[in-house]
Amino acid sequence: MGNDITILIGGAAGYGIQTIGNLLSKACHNAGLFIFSVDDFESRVRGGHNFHVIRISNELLSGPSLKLDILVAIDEKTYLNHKDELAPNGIILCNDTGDDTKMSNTTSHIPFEQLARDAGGKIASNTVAAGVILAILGASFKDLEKLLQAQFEKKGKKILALNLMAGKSGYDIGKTIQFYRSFDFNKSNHSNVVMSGAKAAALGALASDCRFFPFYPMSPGTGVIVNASAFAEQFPLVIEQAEDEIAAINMAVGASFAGVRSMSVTSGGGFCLMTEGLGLAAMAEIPVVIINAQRPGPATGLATRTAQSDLLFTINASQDEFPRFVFAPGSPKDTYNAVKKAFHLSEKYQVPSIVLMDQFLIDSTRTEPDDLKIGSEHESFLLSDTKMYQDEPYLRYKISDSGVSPRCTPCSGPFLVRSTGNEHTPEGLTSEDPENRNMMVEKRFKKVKHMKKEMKMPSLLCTEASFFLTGWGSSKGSIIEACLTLREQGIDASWIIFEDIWPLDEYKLKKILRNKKLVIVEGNATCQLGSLIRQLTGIDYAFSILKYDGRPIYPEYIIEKVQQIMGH
Amino acid sequence: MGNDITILIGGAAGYGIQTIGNLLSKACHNAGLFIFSVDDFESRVRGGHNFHVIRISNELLSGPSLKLDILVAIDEKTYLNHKDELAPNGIILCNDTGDDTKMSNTTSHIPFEQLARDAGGKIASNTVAAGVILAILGASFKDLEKLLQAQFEKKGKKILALNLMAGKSGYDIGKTIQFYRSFDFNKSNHSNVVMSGAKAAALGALASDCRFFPFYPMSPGTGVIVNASAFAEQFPLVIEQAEDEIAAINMAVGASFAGVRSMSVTSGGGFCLMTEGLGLAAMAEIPVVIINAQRPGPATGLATRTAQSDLLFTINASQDEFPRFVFAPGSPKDTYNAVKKAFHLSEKYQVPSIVLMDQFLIDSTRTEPDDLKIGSEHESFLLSDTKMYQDEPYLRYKISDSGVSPRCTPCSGPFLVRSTGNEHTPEGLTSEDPENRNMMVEKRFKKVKHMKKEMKMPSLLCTEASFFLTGWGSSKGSIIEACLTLREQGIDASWIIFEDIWPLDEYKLKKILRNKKLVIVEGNATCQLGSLIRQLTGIDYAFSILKYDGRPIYPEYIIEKVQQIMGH
Amino acid sequence: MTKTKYDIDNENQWCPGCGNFSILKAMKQAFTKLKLDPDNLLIVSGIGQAGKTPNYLACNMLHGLHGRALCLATGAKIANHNLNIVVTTGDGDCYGEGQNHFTAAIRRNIDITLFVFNNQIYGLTKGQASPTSAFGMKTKIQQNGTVSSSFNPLATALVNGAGFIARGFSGNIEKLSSTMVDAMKYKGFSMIDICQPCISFNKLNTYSWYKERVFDLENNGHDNSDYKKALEIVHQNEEKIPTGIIYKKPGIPFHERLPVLRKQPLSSYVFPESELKNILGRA
Amino acid sequence: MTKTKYDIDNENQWCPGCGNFSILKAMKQAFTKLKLDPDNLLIVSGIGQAGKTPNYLACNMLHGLHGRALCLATGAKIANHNLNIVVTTGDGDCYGEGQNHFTAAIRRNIDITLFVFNNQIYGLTKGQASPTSAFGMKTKIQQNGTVSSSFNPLATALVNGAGFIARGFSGNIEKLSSTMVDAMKYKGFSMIDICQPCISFNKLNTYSWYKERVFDLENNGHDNSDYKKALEIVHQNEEKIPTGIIYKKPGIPFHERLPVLRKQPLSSYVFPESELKNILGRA
Ligand SMILES: Cc1ncc(C[n+]2csc(CCOP(=O)(O)OP(=O)(O)O)c2C)c(N)n1
Ligand SMILES: Cc1ncc(C[n+]2csc(CCOP(=O)(O)OP(=O)(O)O)c2C)c(N)n1
Ligand code: SF4
Ligand code: SF4
Ligand SMILES: [Mg+2]
Ligand SMILES: [Mg+2]
Repeated sequence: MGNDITILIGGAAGYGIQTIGNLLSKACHNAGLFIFSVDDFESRVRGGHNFHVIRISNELLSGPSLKLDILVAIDEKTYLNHKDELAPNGIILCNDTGDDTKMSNTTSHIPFEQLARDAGGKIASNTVAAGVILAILGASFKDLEKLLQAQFEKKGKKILALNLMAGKSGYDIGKTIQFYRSFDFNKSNHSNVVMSGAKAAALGALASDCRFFPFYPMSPGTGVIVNASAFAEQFPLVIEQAEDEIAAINMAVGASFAGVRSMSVTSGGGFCLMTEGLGLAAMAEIPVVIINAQRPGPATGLATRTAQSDLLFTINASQDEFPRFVFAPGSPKDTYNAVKKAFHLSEKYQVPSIVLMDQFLIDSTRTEPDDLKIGSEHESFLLSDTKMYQDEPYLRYKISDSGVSPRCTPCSGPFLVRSTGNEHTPEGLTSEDPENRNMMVEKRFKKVKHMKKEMKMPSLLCTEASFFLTGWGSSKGSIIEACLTLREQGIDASWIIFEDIWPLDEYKLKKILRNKKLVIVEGNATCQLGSLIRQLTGIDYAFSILKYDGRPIYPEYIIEKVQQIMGH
Repeated sequence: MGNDITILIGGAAGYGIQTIGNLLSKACHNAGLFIFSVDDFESRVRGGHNFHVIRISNELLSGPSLKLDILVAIDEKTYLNHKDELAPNGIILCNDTGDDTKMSNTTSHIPFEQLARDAGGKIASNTVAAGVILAILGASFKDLEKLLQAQFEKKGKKILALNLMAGKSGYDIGKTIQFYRSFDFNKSNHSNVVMSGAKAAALGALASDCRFFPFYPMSPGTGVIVNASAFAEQFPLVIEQAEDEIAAINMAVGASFAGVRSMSVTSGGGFCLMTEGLGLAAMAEIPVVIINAQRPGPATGLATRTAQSDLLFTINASQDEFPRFVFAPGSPKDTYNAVKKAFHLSEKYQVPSIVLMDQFLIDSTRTEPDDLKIGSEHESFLLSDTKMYQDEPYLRYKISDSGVSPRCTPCSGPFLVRSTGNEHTPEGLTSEDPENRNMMVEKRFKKVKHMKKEMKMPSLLCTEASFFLTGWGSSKGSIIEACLTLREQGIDASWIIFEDIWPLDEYKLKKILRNKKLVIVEGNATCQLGSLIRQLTGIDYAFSILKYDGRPIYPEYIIEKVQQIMGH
Repeated sequence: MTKTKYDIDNENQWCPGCGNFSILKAMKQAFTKLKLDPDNLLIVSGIGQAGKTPNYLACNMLHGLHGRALCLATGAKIANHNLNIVVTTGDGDCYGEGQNHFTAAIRRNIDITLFVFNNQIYGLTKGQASPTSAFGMKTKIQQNGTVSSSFNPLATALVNGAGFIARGFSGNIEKLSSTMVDAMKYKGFSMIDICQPCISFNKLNTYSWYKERVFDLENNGHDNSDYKKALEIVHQNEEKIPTGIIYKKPGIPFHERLPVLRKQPLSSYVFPESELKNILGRA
Repeated sequence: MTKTKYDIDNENQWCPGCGNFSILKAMKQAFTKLKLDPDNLLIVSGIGQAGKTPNYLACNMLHGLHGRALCLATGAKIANHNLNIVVTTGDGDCYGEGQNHFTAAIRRNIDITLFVFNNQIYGLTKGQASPTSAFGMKTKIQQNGTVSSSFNPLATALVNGAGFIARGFSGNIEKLSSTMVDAMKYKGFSMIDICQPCISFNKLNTYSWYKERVFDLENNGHDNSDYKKALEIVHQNEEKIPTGIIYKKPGIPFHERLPVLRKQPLSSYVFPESELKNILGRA
């Protein structure tokens, strides 16, 4: 393993903790280093206890970490809550409040606020902190200067000067602090991207030619919309705040019917309100993509926290039954690809696609090699050459071998496009006839055979191992890292990670999982993936490692639990 | 088997087909006979093709039937659609329209309308039909007279006279028609009840001391509300039409919080809109009962038809996870008991209860032995003696061994009752603390162990058989009847019927199902009960008999499919 | 009935004698007057008797969920604002389940035309009270009469800035169809609340009940650009039911409020592949 | 701050300087004036900053879902109309997600008191436009400004028959608390739309922006029984913001409309076991 450290910066909301994180992450990115950063915040706008954990390495990171090499405690709470997470040889930087009882070999008191005030304003104390940290990590002041310039240029000379001064005084102090590691900030050629899941989802939608984002604000989903709206000037996009989630999904369905790809983003409570509209999309066979950004519930639960607890709800949501796609990407880059796949397959099969994300994936940022491609996902399945329908009648719900019928947009030719959420004939007229009903149910389900073939089976590290850490979605990185660490410790672990969730080919899945000792790892209390596996294959799991406190699953947590299970 | 015949009466909506059915069923009931009747109607108010099938026997009937002994075709469509369902020796009564091409040994033409007009008004032609049928069945004119008197008394002398005359002329014609069976209408002492599922559900709620029914109209759920509203004068009931389903569930939760038992009734689309409120009830631990009256979907689907396709949705509905009860009664009497149990357990465990019904169960009427009891289900679990809270603090969400905390109503003592859909402390204050979160998730799930003990395992005819017709809910009767018929044919079938659905003890269930050849019978396309069984036990089913055309599962259908499976 | 190109071979499921037949006729007349071909017309509807309407017309159709027709229509119009969109909905559909979308559509001034078949009852579900049912009206479920005062849709629309507000009566097809033509010509959100007798369930607001009360605003010299007058009219109680255009003022429709839509319909842009490549490089 | 019996030991999560603190203070003053003990008071709330309010008060609390506070409150009041129920909600909560329940509560005239903390923004979700945001206001997501005209809650309430309509301003605690007292004394549905500066996200409608515009209706001799005047007032544009009681008229609250509730609260009936047995015998 390479050079790899973790820094936690904590303080009150509104202090600008995130800005420090952004500066660090940019400095590292410019130098070709890899980061993995996580934000932890309360459901409030100012005050309280927020923190940002940034892990930095010169190699690709798959997961976050909680073994702190540097703890930056802007407030007392941060110190108290996190001092026990300090790694051996780790150091603590405390805001100097006059009280020096915490002073020790590993703890430096730094007057962040005083230095900022000296530079011209308390508001820049986060810049002081950034300066201290970058100096410790081995960056040059030039690196910091460039970043501050870029960040504060637009805000006017005064603010820029203030921040440069604050950064400098922080940097100077940082230089005096002993730390056991440093990075090479001189490298620069690289082709990495740093992205949050939120940004990746927005980009994935754009790359799929999604043009309409009707939404109703809900944490943590709103982040995707904020990211998309940054492109609203340059792209043919309409980002429309709906009056509620019911309106959002129905507006998406309406736009898609009229030929514009649409996506809505929400979280559990909003997804509840969308379930009826999901069924409409299914019945009318109108493509639509929904991101359900999970957070802990039930009900309002923990609004700004993370969970992986909507798996079975998402698969079974809405009355009666219909084919749908469900994806659960494990990283920002996976998200980009999953969203593209969601659009592509939703359009190809005329069924709804749901992408399961969560607060952890949405808000955490990481460096990944850049291979964000524009593929054929944006290519349309809408019939554009509709000349044949001048002679033969156009049947929106024509029975076909694949179950997929010719989709045209309304008013695009000399024929009528008739869609409905009632049971209907091939023409799209409502019908209560039992034979027609059977035919239509069967038509819709014919797609499933083909849909299954589009889905990736879960990935494995290796097929022979004494047990398999089995998970899905956002905990992918932590599972992989935990697994690799365990193997380094001589423990014969492998992983099984699901990213394409539904529909899966039960027979193929059974083949993969058969005779394997499964240890399910997921962010909920009832082991939903375990239930789903048993439902599909009859195969039972051996153990489960669950977490439902609203915080991400860190590799350390998995390792600890595995060791417990193994009786270590 | 006893004397057992089936009559189908079909015509346009608005004709009064249901009135004929009601008259027949009352006449039979008075005579201690048993009936099983099913209404089949389109999603329209007048016109179209509706029919009513009534099966009559001198023994208890478990299922409906479609082998017609008498076909009463008020319109042409009825004749065409149903003539092939005629049993050997069955007879047809056609409305005489002048065209006698259909005349045959088994077919009589009867001028229903003309006779009614002669009696004074076309509107009474359904009474003519009732007269004809009752005469054929062996009732005396006195029997009919009594019924008509009771039915039309309030409507004034003129209407009563008209109907008596119409009934008489029908009766006289009926007397001239040859039929191979007749019933004894002189018996009268019996203690049976005739009820629809809708009425049973309403009575069950009343017997549970439910006082508040906030609802939004939706077929087929509205029937329950119509039945409940018949008692609004005599009982402390408020039946309030909400502005939408979201309001309905939240009003129910609000009332329950304030100490009044509440129930809402809806169907799939409305249930979608209720899912978020369901989660609120769960998180705030406020009891509430919901009837989800299933109909075919997705979306609006077939609004007046039947389905058993919301099983997995109901179990998994709403974000995140929480304990809930799900029941699926198989007959009106079962419904009465299931609703009582739903209330009782919802109050006892402070979790939501859902009763899965469907259009078939809601609308069909049948005779069952009367043992509708008032038990202890209405007894309150609310703390009334709250003196202790003058000294110790009252903790609405106190951690306890069973997971159940003391429930008081607001403003009922010198303490504060604080409930919330956010994660919260024992006091009911919102909290984001991870330890508190873990404690609360675990508190809520502690209940499940106890809840499972309250649940009935599925019922079996016998434990050894060559296969088991396995189903749930409204198809119970048809499965039982099919099973008994198959056994008469020498086929070694048994049944397994689920009525208590969730949560079930997986180990007990495994014991019951192990090594049995399961043939799942249900009203959906994906075999949801089969999936659920596999999810809980890992046990796979051998075959499935599914039906998703929106019509009930008749015993004949099951038998036919079993014979296909067995290669007959 | 004379044949029109909007006729379709599909059995009508309304009760014989229902006011909806006249509204259907008025719609066909209006489309004819507007020379709108069926394949150039999109009717979006909710669930209810009114929601069935596009099933009885040759037109493009999107027949959605109960209460959500305006959302579907808004989405479709944003996607392609060249579409001619009419929404047919009921009083329960639009003012009950879907009320939040009603004011939202007004506030967006989305350029569609809304026809509310207001029979003051839930027809399709067999006669429960609707938001516009008269206070105290008895139904099968509201056995002692409704206990909510009735919703005032036109006043709600007016005070929230709607630019075209009219009332119609199914009993006057000529007048209704000409109001429909005006509504459809209006650039922005236009609505006609249409009095429609439900002969099966509403025994209070019958054809003759309406007939006795409706009067034509135009014949009474109403100036429909006068907001104050309009405000008075929408407050008029049941004894007099004004029909025709109550209020009309020009406004900027939604698709002219957004730069991206001012250029061209959203659906007609080409995929911006190269711009996208630029962005991805910098992600 | 002086101590009151409504204080509670719970960390307040609002931004320092938020207008909500003044509203909280006004509420405590009003409850004190009304001599309402905490254990005799039920506050129902939705989700949003305003929804957090009962967490900062000693009171009975039902803190529900976003948009649904009025439904919960309606249910609780129907169950036990002896309860004193106040609803605290935000402009997004009440006029956005929950708008359908707003007019429904008015139409029922359910006897509860509604305080809308109207900061013309979605506060808790970090600053998106709300239904009452000014047309054209820019936010992080509405980068070119909102494209919907704003919702007029008071006019909507008035034209739909609300019997007690007032506006308050968090910047005038005395006045606000006395309006609150009046609202809570009113028998039926009463509402105060409260101007509340959100210092974190609404940079347009700031404290001083409001301060410059608000004026007291009472000082201007407003007759709050005059519907026409009230109608004018609720139409006043942003330049002048009237505060105080705008309209007040007596009405019959929901629980007096139903015979069963006229007798006694629903929760206080005894289980009618013998009547039930009668019915079951005849089932
Ligand atoms: C979510 C949902 N709730 C309820 C229903 C049942 N439903 C169908 S139509 C209708 C009311 C129709 O009333 P209205 O809109 O006035 O139309 P009308 O039939 O009177 O024309 C209702 C409640 C539904 N289809 N979906
Ligand atoms: C169903 C649902 N949708 C969205 C949200 C997210 N949400 C929480 S508060 C809020 C808006 C708050 O705005 P407002 O009601 O004006 O209250 P404020 O915070 O401004 O006081 C939203 C959209 C939610 N909790 N539930
Ligand atoms: S129920 Fe009423 S609205 Fe519906 S079709 Fe019949 S008459 Fe018309
Ligand atoms: S975000 Fe605005 S409304 Fe919310 S607490 Fe802060 S200042 Fe108040
Ligand atoms: Mg209606
Ligand atoms: Mg707000």
